Amino acid sequence: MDNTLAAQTAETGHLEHDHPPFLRHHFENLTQQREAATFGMWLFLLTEIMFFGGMFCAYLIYRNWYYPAFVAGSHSLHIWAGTLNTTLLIISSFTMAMGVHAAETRQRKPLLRWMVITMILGFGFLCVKAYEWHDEWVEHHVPGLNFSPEQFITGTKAYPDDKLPLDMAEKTQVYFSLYFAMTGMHALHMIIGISLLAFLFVRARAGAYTNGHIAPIENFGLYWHFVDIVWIFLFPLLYLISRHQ
Amino acid sequence: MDQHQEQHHAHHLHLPHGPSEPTHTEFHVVSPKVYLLVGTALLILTFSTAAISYVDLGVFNAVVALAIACLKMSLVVLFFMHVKYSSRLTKLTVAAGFFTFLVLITMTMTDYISRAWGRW
Amino acid sequence: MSTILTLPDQSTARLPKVSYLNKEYGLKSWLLTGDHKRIAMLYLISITFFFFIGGAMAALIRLELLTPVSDLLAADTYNKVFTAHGIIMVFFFLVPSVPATIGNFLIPIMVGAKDLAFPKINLLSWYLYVVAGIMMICVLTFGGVDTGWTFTTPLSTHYLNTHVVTAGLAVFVAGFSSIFTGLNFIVTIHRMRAPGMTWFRLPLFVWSHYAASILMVLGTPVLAITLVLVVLERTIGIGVFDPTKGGDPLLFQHLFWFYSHPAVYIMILPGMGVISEVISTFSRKRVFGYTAVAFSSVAIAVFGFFVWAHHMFVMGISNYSALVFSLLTMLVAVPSAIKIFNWAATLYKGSITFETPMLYAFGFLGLFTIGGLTGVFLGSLGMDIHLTETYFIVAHFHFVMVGGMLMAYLAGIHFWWPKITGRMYPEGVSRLAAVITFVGFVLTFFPQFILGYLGMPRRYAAYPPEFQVLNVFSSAGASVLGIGYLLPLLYLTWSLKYGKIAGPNPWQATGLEWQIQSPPLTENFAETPIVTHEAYDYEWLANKTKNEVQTVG
Amino acid sequence: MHFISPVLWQFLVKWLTHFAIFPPEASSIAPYADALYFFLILISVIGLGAVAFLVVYFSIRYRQDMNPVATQIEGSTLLEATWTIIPLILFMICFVWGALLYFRIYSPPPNAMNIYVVGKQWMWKIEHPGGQHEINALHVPINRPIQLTLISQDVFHSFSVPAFRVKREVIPGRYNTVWFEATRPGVYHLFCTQYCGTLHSQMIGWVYAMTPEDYEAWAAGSTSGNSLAQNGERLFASLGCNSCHNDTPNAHGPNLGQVYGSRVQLKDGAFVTVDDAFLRDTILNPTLHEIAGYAPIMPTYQGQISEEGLIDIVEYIRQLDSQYRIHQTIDNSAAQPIQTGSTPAGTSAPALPPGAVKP
Repeated sequence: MDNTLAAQTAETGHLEHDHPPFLRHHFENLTQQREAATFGMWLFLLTEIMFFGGMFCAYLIYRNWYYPAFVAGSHSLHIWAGTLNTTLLIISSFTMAMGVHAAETRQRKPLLRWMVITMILGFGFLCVKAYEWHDEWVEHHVPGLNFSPEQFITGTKAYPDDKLPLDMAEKTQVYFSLYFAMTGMHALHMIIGISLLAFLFVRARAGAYTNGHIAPIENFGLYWHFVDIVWIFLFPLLYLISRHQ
Repeated sequence: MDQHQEQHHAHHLHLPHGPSEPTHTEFHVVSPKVYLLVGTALLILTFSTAAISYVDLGVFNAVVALAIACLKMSLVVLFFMHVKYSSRLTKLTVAAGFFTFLVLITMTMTDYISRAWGRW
Repeated sequence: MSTILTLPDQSTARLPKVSYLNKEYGLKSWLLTGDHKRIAMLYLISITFFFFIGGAMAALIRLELLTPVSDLLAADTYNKVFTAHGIIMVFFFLVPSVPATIGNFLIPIMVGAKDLAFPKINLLSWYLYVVAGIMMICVLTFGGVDTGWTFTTPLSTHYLNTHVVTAGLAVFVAGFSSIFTGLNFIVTIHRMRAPGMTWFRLPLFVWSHYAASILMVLGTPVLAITLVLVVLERTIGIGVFDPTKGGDPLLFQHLFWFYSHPAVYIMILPGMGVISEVISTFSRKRVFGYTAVAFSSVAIAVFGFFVWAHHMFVMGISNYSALVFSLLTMLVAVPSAIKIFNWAATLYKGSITFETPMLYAFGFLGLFTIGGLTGVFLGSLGMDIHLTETYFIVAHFHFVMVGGMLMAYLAGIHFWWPKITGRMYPEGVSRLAAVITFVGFVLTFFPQFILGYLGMPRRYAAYPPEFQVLNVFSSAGASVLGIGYLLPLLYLTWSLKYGKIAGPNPWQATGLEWQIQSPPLTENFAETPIVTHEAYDYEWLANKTKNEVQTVG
Repeated sequence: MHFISPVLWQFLVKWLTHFAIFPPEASSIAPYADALYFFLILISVIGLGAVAFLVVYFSIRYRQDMNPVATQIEGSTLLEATWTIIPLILFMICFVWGALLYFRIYSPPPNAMNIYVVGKQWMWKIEHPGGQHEINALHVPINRPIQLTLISQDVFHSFSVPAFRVKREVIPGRYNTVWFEATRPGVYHLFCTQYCGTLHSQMIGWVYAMTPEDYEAWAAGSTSGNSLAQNGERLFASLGCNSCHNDTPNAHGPNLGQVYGSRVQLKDGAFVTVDDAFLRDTILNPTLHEIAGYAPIMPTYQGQISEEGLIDIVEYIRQLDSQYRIHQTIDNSAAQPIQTGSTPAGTSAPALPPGAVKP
């Protein structure tokens, strides 16, 4: 370094910290590393907001246009499944938060326990979702593949009064297009989440995240909570449209 | 909290890590009690939003449903995601996300809403 | 002509023994590297590759348009060629051009960090780019795609039988590569600055990359979800944009342009950063109105999100909404004007020399001014009706993207070439290339403004014969332009081995990157620098040099 | 040149005879558009001139040979304000001027003659109310405002006549409109300017602007016999529309006489103006536009009528209040055995106020 700032370089910086193995070489210290990781995760969640935002925007427009179709479409979903899934996800968010807490307090066993519970709850969510999708397939509600507006013309089982004229019944396709796109993308995020969690679990069993290096667990927690938040909005928007009718 | 921040800075005073700006995170460990409380509140809100949807409130059904969803989101963001205890930068980041999302929605809606007004 | 170029004595000068280039050897050390400089080089190579593919497509387009009839290329081939040109140039060249190469190389050094915050994500970003690129090459190999780069529904979803899905997914993946670059930059600029490097000591290059990164992070996901919906609509037949199922095809336009308008700022802002550095260095003067230039970048980024519907003025959006978007479009033009005038004022009382980067920067100033002002034509509602979808718009965005961004990119490549490689490019031939590029560019694209006002529609394989003269001018210009782009490829490659040894600071520039060896060490700085001066502080540089001389003496 | 190369000479002659740098000004809008265009060019020349002057002057005056040592200048708030505010004012002028022009181009005068345009891959189908059908050609009289009602049958197209300085996207599922008034007889290009697939560049045609006399002669010579409204009337009857829309006291549907251009009240209380787009949409999506006072029993005709058929019906309903329509129907009714038993709405008693509740 022939022509550098060496003259002005701080004498500190390299001296006194004890280089834990997980401190990456380009960070000055752990605080900086952890701050960078958290901030990066938040920025990634920002992109996720906009990713789902495009679909929420479409939802808002079509709900205004085709309100009766959205009501009928919503009525054809199982509210018990939606509520159960919301409950599962919220509990899994809680268990994940507890997992992060366990990592923060460096307790390996509780961390592993909370991770397993979170994984099971997430898997339970996907099972319920799969059941619902199967149901919709049987009922011919999948746009493009086997859609038929029949049920919305004659009235659904739960809401026999939901009789739409043909043109509006056809518009339930828009509702179901958005339903499958939104829940599909959400489920994809859940699957990615569970896979990541499984990976983290293996590392955590070896004691990776209870030695003060909690950023991966913390960031995964942020991701998991974000996926929960998306569902918190999907639930009223898709399942709870005008249930009283 | 201020005190805590000071301690944090004092602790790292000898380490040069970027220019000092009031955006640095202090890492706050939230007590499990808070998580339990928040989780319970979220569950209660979930059941109540499902129940309220069976009550005819007119246009307010959608408003209430969204308000409850926003409340739930705030709880998750503030406590589960630690934003309440995070730096201003994190808060700003979250706000920027919602702001851009609102720009997308409102600016698109200017078109869709005013289309119904007719030509001029 | 006088020059500020100060090179070490060539008879004794050697490249540094250890640098990022020779610290490790072997393909693996490059393909698995975490070093932002090596990743920048990987990007540089892949981007150059795609630039010349896109350029070849442009050459085919111009050759076809030499005659009014569709003779060289059949109509469907022509459509595939201009689609490939658009997709490759936008998503595989312009969006990553300056940020992923020069930006990737320089941002950590400029803020005084050892690397970007997330080296692995940086590498992942390049791999995503490569995957997307391979998908795009596959699309081209197996028959192409003819949607136009805009993927307009319902044409793309229901009426074409080409590889729309693969092309859409390629753009989707490339989008994530861009998101990761932007995310890395934002975190690095916020969290990795060296002690003393306050926000207002950052070079303007960093500011403009910060603004562009915000757009990348917030805009790109909307494009991603839009393309996902297009793919789902095409494969399983959902009905979000399909008018026969009740969807609104205009919604696709809204969502697509919500990204694709900010995308032009993603493309141009980093270029503006390069221009700030180059003009300051070659006029030996701090950038006039630093804060104004810095904040105008941020203003462009913020306002950039409010103007997308000006791409849809004739499409049948509501007239009220058109008014709002036109007004906001006029507002976003102001920050660009501020920048232009500040750059011009930077020259005032400077001590100006005319090395190649400066020539490119002058080219940028002229062409970008024309590009920006013709943007006002298109933002002005009534005028847009006649001009949109014609060659006027083609000329406009080429003036901004090629005349602006590509000029800035070449300015940057030449300016930092000694830093990147440790060797100088040949000055004489590169000045010639800069002039050729400028002349070729004007000859290619200026006639297209006239063609546009005459009403020649874009994306036409055949056109009425009265447009031929101007098209011949344009094609002739394109061949000159082609030479202008091939020359740098040749002499820059030549200079890798035969260029003069540059030394750490051939331009006597003030940036942190010029205070370290060329090419830099893997960890950039031997010791974390402490910054005590503002950006473009030439007095600090002069004092420092004097001190060194004294110490050595 | 011709003794150097005859081929080159031939090209040169061909080029120069086909050369243009400015499109013909052939509509009443064109001068307004061109005025704005020249104003914008003026601003651009001033702006570019200012930048070029500064750059060139400074480059000469302050080149290193002349000025070896630069003077460091921080900046100047006053100057920043100057070059913020002056461009802002200029851009605002461009905005207001452009908006006024936009008003002019996209607000058809009420007395405009309506012509329907259907775009499909890759042709323009033009339907005149008098029953003249054209493909890739549009005959219009000069000095008369012409409104085009545009719709696409498949993908996005864009209807552009550069000589008239008008352009409008032709999109599927919705009517868009544009208008112009040709001022100079002649033949002008008609382009599709939105990329629409393989033969996009073949989706071109000609606009023939004719003197009113020539136009009359052309119209008389090219009619297919039945006007659009007459076709529409037949379609109206054969689809059974008149079983509800028949203006009898027990009618299930609103009377359609004089409905065009009126404001009707919808179920949700909103008022809408009945125009072509509204009529088309109510036929296809009646549930979206339930009229106050009527049971929502109208079936959808989605998939049963072509775009041309819809145009016929829309034109029929549009004509239902004019003298033209009444005379035509009476004249033709004898000659048209297809006419069904029930009274066509147009010939019946005066309509109730639109949206009013039937007793």
